[in-house]
Amino acid sequence: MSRTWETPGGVHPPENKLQSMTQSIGHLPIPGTLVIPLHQHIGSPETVDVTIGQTVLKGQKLTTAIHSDNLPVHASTSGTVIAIDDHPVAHPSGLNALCVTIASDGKDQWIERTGIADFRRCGPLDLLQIITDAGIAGMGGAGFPAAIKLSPSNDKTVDTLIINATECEPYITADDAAMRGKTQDLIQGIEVVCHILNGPKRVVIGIEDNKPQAIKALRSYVQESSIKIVPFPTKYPSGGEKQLIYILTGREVPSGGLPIDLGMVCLNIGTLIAIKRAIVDGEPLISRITTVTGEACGVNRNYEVLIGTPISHLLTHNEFDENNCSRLIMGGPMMGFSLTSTDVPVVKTTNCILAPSHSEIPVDTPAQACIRCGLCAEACPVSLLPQQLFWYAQAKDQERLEAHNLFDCIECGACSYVCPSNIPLVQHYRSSKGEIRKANIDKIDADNARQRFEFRKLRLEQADKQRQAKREARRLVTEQARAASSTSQPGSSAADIIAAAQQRAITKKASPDQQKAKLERALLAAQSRLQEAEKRLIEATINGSTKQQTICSASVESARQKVDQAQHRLRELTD
Amino acid sequence: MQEFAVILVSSILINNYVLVQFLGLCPFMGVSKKLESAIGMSAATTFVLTLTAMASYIVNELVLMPLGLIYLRTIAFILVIAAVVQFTKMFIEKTSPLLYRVLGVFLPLITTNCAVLGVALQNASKDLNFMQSSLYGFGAGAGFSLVLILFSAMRERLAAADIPQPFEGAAIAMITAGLMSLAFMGFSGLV
Amino acid sequence: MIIKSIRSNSIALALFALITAMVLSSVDNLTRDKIDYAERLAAQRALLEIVPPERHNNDLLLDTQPVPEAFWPILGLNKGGNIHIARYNGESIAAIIPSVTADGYSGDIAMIVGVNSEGTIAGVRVVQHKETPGLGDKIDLKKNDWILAFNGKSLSNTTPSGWTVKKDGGQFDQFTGATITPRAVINQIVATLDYFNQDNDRLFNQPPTKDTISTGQVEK
Amino acid sequence: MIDTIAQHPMLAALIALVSLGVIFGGLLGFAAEKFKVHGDPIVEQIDNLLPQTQCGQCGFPGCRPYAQSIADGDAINKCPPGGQNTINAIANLLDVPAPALDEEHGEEEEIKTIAYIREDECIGCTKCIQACPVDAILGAAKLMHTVIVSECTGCDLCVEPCPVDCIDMLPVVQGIVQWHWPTPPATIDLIATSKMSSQEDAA
Amino acid sequence: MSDTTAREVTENGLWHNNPALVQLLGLCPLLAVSSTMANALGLGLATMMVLIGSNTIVSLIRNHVNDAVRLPVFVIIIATFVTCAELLMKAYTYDLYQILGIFVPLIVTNCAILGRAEAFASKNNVSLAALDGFMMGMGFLLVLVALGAIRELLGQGTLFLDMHLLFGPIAANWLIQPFGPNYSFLIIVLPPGAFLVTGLLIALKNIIDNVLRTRADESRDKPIKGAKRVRTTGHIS
Amino acid sequence: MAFKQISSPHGHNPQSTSWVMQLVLLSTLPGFIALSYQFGWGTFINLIIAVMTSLVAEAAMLALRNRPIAFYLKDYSAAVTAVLLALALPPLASWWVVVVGSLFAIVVAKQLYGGIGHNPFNPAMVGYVVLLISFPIEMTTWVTPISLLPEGVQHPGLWESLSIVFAGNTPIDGITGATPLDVFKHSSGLVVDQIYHDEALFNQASFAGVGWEWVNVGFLIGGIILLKTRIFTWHAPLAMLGTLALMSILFWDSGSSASPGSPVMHLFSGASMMGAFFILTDPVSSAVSNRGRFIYGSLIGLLVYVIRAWGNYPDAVAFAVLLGNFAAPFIDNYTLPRTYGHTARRKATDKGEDE
Ligand SMILES: Cc1cc2nc3c(=O)[nH]c(=O)nc-3n(C[C@H](O)[C@H](O)[C@H](O)COP(=O)(O)O)c2cc1C
Ligand SMILES: Cc1cc2nc3c(=O)[nH]c(=O)nc-3n(C[C@H](O)[C@H](O)[C@H](O)COP(=O)(O)O)c2cc1C
Ligand SMILES: Cc1cc2nc3c(=O)[nH]c(=O)nc-3n(C[C@H](O)[C@H](O)[C@H](O)COP(=O)(O)O)c2cc1C
Ligand SMILES: Cc1cc2nc3c(=O)[nH]c(=O)nc-3n(C[C@H](O)[C@H](O)[C@H](O)CO)c2cc1C
Ligand code: SF4
Ligand code: SF4
Ligand code: SF4
Ligand code: SF4
Ligand code: FES
Repeated sequence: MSRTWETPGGVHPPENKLQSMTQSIGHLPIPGTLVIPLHQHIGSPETVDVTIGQTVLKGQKLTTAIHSDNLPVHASTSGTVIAIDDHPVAHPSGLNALCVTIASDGKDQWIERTGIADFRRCGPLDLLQIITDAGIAGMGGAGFPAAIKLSPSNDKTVDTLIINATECEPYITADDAAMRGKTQDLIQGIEVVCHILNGPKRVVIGIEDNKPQAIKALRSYVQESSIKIVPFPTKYPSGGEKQLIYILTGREVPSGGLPIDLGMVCLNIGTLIAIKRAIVDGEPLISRITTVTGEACGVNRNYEVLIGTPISHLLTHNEFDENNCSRLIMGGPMMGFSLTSTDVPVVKTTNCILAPSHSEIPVDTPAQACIRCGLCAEACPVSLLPQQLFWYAQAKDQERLEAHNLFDCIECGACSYVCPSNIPLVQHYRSSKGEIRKANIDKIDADNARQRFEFRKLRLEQADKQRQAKREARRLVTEQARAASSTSQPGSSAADIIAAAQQRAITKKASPDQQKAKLERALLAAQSRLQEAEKRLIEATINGSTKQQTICSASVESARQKVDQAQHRLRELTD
Repeated sequence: MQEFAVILVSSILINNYVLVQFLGLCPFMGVSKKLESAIGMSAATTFVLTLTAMASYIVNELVLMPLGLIYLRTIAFILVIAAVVQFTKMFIEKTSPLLYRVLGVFLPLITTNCAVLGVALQNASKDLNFMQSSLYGFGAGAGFSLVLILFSAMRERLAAADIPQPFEGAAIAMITAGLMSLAFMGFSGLV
Repeated sequence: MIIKSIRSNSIALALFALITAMVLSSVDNLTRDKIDYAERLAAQRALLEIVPPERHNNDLLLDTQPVPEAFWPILGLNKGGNIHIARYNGESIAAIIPSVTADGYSGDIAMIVGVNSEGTIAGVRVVQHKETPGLGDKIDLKKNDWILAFNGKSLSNTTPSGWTVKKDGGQFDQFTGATITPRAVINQIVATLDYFNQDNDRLFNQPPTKDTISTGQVEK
Repeated sequence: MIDTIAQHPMLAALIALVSLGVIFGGLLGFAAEKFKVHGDPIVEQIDNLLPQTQCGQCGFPGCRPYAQSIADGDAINKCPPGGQNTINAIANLLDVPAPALDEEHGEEEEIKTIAYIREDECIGCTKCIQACPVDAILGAAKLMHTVIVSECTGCDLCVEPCPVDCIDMLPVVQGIVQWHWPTPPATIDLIATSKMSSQEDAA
Repeated sequence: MSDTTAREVTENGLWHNNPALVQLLGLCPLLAVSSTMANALGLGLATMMVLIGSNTIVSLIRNHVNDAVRLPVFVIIIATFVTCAELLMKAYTYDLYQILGIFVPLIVTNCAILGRAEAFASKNNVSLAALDGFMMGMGFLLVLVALGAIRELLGQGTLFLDMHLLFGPIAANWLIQPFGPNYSFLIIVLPPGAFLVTGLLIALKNIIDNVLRTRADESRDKPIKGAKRVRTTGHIS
Repeated sequence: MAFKQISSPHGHNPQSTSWVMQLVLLSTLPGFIALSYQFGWGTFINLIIAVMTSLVAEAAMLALRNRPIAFYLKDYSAAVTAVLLALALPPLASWWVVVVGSLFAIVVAKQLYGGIGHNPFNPAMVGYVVLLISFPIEMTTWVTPISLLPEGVQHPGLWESLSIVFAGNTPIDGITGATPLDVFKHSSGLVVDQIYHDEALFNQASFAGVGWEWVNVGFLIGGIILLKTRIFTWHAPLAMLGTLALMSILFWDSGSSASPGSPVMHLFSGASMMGAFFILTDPVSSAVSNRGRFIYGSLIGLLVYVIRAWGNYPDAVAFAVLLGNFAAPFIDNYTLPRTYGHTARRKATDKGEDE
């Protein structure tokens, strides 16, 4: 069983993990203010439940989900809401987004918690609802709502649960620390998930062989259970979900597909611990383990950090030397993104804050030309040709980029890491992906605009024709009238005829009631279209391609707007 | 058998129509920006070349030579070519609309491709038999296709190269063709 | 509809063809003689260089004999060829023999070798070759007058060891960096002379194929 | 027969060419009738590449007429909303070199703008509705009007007709969702800027 | 098209729309017979004659042929001129004809000629069409001769070699050998050289154009941006 | 303080392009030493002239193109081109031969395409072929290997060599001669054994042809170093050598007079090893994927054999490489690797998302 497969490519950057593992998981004092971004995961936005000035308790919900892929966020400590506004958030763009700012009162007072010690009594659906309400997003990477991953879908059953304990990124030790320090929580989390999944046939913990102590800790707990611990050689990026699945099972997630297509679910250590806490202890996700490391920090250590803690708070408690810091990274050196400010708060997916010194990660030298040496292709874990992708990215040849499977690139950075010419390959790919997505959306918009323009032209033409016909009719009538008047009836003038025409026009115009009925019909239609579109979006997310997803989300967006419009007009009418 | 091989090797590699004999250069330069269109052009040209070689052989042997009208070769052959192109167009459209959609746009261009007239004239002056003529026609087409397709793949690659501005486009294409022709000189003496 | 279109187009084209045909055939008529003359002049030129007009008064182009099949291998001819005989007032004074060698650097080297009746060389010209430009192509009179060195040489006035390049101890220059081509040419000339010695009786005693004395060569 | 013809070169030429002409003309006549070209698919393809802003900056009443005009040989660099990308795409389609945008038709905008009606100032004159090529403005006579954000193409045709100037063209907000990584700067730019900054440092 | 002036026709033929350097038409003869100036001149002149002739005739008959047979008729006209040229060259400059070989009859398929017939002569009056023929032919000839001169000079170190083939015996001693008799740089004479030198000529033209353009841009007024806009939605009431 | 916005990955492994190029330069040392030992000072002089010309030409072109000169010269690629060209040229070639070759390589084949990384053809080989075609005499005058020099004759010393190269003094008779491939090609009519028996170039050789066997061994050693340091993968070189060997076995026909030579001779003569490990592996102008490089290598091996055996040129590596370069972009379109999660390999001309 413990046979492993080897992925192609991969790199071995210096690990630098020991620094932060010299001490056990630490705790920091509660910061004065916490900034909680409302949107920390993949999915649509939600409504804010709190108002400025309101006091909140630790663990209190701040938002309500209005859609099935929403996740609520919670207050990480007790205090007062002092702002709900745009604030720098943890995002590579460095842009602002809506956040709730809480001034902590230092009491750290919990709301009422109701844990379910005997979770086996509950049905999976109830447990999943608790997980959703606890705001649990995947803590290993993309931050996808965990409950959705675990939800049963009609045609797919999960027979393998894969636990991602790889932690292949250099520097990061958050999962390692959790496995050593919270082994029991982890095991319980696994049990919960197994229960939700109706007892998958296999439960595998995939772990790199550079964490012997964690392996030992796990082994002592799982000796007799059906959980397999499978260590494999250390290589970046074995922790990528798709890579891990291949390493452990020899199977590949189809391009554009999901692990569920193979009957698998892959969860991160942190996610499992959070699930345990949500179910057994009744605690929503308000804190996570984060590694603070890098030579610009005097202390390197893992902390249990409240979500919303500003990075500056973490750094000041770790003897951060700003002048010696070459860049500030959230996440590891290979996939983490640079932060432009220390005001950014910790979020659910923040597994590491890396503050390297100038000598540790120097400023990049300017890129030289690609000499097609192929080292990047040797390093690529998904067998792409990074140099060709780069070449076509420069040529802006989107067709060729897609033919070279740009969208299968997991942005792991192995190619950039080895490139002797120092080309920021991953940034090129990201930018190209963005442009392709934008082009697809633009295309949809353009088609839509064309239709509307043509429709309008048609409408105008018809109106024109009608008007012409009417004018013709009127002319006939006047002529007849003139003929008639010239002969017999001088009294009945043109004015009469016009008045008659106006009368006709008025009766033709719909009464307010009719209009209202019409609008209501329109609203109904728009709503059903919206539902339809949303259904398609979900389908596309589950088993469609990225392109399909963008298309679907665009149509959802437009359907939603149509509903809004209809509502708006209806309101106008009824007011 | 060996004779046929010799004819093919000679017309495809050694006396390549485009790179060595300088025939068919306009489509070579004009239709080589995209691999897909190059492939379409190649197929159409090869077909027409082979057919023209056959038809012009017949016209030459059965009409022009017996009547002592050799000076009318040029005009007769160009008429033959136009007819062949027209015929090909009709034939393809009838038999395979799919193929027609791919090749259709290239067909009219072939009438003024000097490789086609070149093959007819060369065959006529070389005193070949029917089989040899057809084979020369096919070989010329295959040689044209070979370099056109490879060249278009190369030009696609050059699309992203950092070429000095005055050399962008036609100039660098010419220089590339020059270097290709340089490489093809390596085939000299093969047969 | 189709019939009509076919008819009208046919008529239009036929009309053009008619005009064209008239124009062209009259131009042809006007130029035909001049072209014939020019063609003959060109065909004769190499022959006349070897046996100049003052040495003979027959039509070199027409006074020919086929090479007997037995001698094709010696002369390297695959499909045979014609020997031109030069006569002065009916008396044979020289034969111009086609000869091909395959031993050149690349491909065949085709030449014509003029041999006077007494066995000395009247002149050699390479008519076709594919030798490397700048290296082996000096056998071509346009590039180099090396080929003139054979004039007057015969198997008797030059020893067999002399009939080779200087590098091999012979009389004739090689070209810098290219010995293969001259070697091949020299060897083939020797072979041609050999052939001439074997066949000259027959060659010179045949009557002219046509009575060409009266025609004479084309005057410049 | 052949001999007699061959005896008269003039006649031979006449017969040969005329018969070729007849045959060939017939063939062509046949083809011309049989294979009349229907429609012009290239217009469709060009139209598909145009941004469909329907703004008229190209000098044509809408994108499709311009597409038609391009197919008839017009310059391909007249569409500012499409910008260089569209020009390149059309150039690629037609296999012609890509020129730069003709500035007489306008400039390419970095960020898309869309119309926004200051609703409290709107007098409900419906002029903007008439102006909008894609029916992106809602409202009834004498009632406040509003722009449907998702349908507005940003053509700004509605701005000028408004008698009270209550329509603004505002850049579309670039939030986190729309953001994507920019293309890395070219090396020579990097070196040039670093040179400049080091000169500044020195100064 | 009807508003084209003689000046435009001239500029187009010689420079802006030069058949060889810009339209890239007629490349085969351009590359094939440009190894010496004499060859280039010979073929260039023949091509020019054919262009003038065919343009004139095509323009004359432009209103009398229908669409279906338009192309074949043009081709027949061109082929007629070419055959005449061929016969005449054979009769009067036989040696040159031999050297140019197949490329004389191939003038028929010189795309530039049919291209001009189609694009210009069939839409313009006779005098303009003839002028266009002359100018396009001249443009082609000039490029061909320039190419011939460069290749001859760089490749063989000679100029005016073999001019007697064209101009008769008086030209026999025009030959110049600036680099001495032993100079040769074969690659330029061989096919690769034809491509390379043509590429360089095109680039040279681009450089000159760039200079001209920047100068013109400096002197020209800035265009009014967006001046050519129309309203797509008709007038607003 | 605001921090910089930088895309991941952060940090980089220490290999750089100039390091790669320097390694290639170093790896030519065994071959260079073998050449110098066998043929005297000529190679060294070629090297100096070529490198200087190339660097000057590169700098001049960069200046014309408005590019940062120092930044690009630092990548050593011009030096690699120059060195490989110099090693391929006949020792004691006139200075202007080397200069013209280097200029063609750097200016036409490299910089007109946009400089390093953009050239579709191998610059050094373009330079070489231009010279071979234009100056066949200079390019076919090879120096006699040391062990074949007549009694009492020696290769010219440094100064004498310099005067030959620069002043055009002709080398003393007897120190120039044909190469083994040349001799073999022109011994038509002789069976192979006889050639081996008669020709000093063969009968005094350890294997293959005198002098050349050790030059090839030198380049083989250099190539193995590069292979071990993972500068390139085995695909192209091995495919080329394999195809060459395979072809020469197929047509060996026990050494009749028509046989184009034994596998050993083909592998260890001429530029076989240098070609396989230093020329074919030029990453810029070769195919891109491993599969592609395998096909590319095989194609070149095949062409080398075909041209050597039946063509005009005794050695054909340069031509074959250029032909391979010519085919490389096409090969690239059809040799994409199978990407994770796909059932089949795709072609570059495929449209849309999948299959
Ligand atoms: C847009 C999107 C949609 C997803 N939909 C599902 C889903 O429907 N079911 C599921 O089990 N996982 C789903 N996932 C989660 C993925 O399986 C995967 O676990 C997640 O992307 C995190 O992986 P990463 O960190 O390697 O990127 C989705 C992920 C993304 C990005
Ligand atoms: C290149 C790459 C490396 C990754 N490395 C890890 C890792 O070391 N550990 C981990 O838990 N997730 C890692 N992930 C994220 C996983 O793919 C996946 O999202 C996660 O295991 C899913 O679990 P979650 O939904 O619980 O977060 C990585 C993703 C990528 C793309
Ligand atoms: C590219 C090339 C072309 C050659 N062309 C010729 C040629 O045309 N004629 C010839 O005799 N030798 C030719 N050779 C052969 C060499 O020059 C050969 O070394 C020489 O003929 C041997 O004679 P040598 O005794 O003068 O060295 C050529 C060689 C090469 C590499
Ligand atoms: C393994 C290797 C082989 C190379 N071989 C060549 C070569 O054969 N010719 C050459 O000009 N440059 C060669 N280069 C250098 C470099 O790739 C060359 O300068 C580029 O072609 C210029 O863009 C080589 C570089 C490497 C790393
Ligand atoms: S590693 Fe860098 S230089 Fe090498 S091929 Fe890949 S992108 Fe090009
Ligand atoms: S970032 Fe993409 S292309 Fe680069 S190695 Fe990773 S998966 Fe491959
Ligand atoms: S300028 Fe562009 S977007 Fe505007 S109407 Fe013309 S084609 Fe359409
Ligand atoms: S709302 Fe205004 S800017 Fe938007 S599409 Fe309509 S007219 Fe154009
Ligand atoms: S001249 Fe145009 S194809 Fe030859």
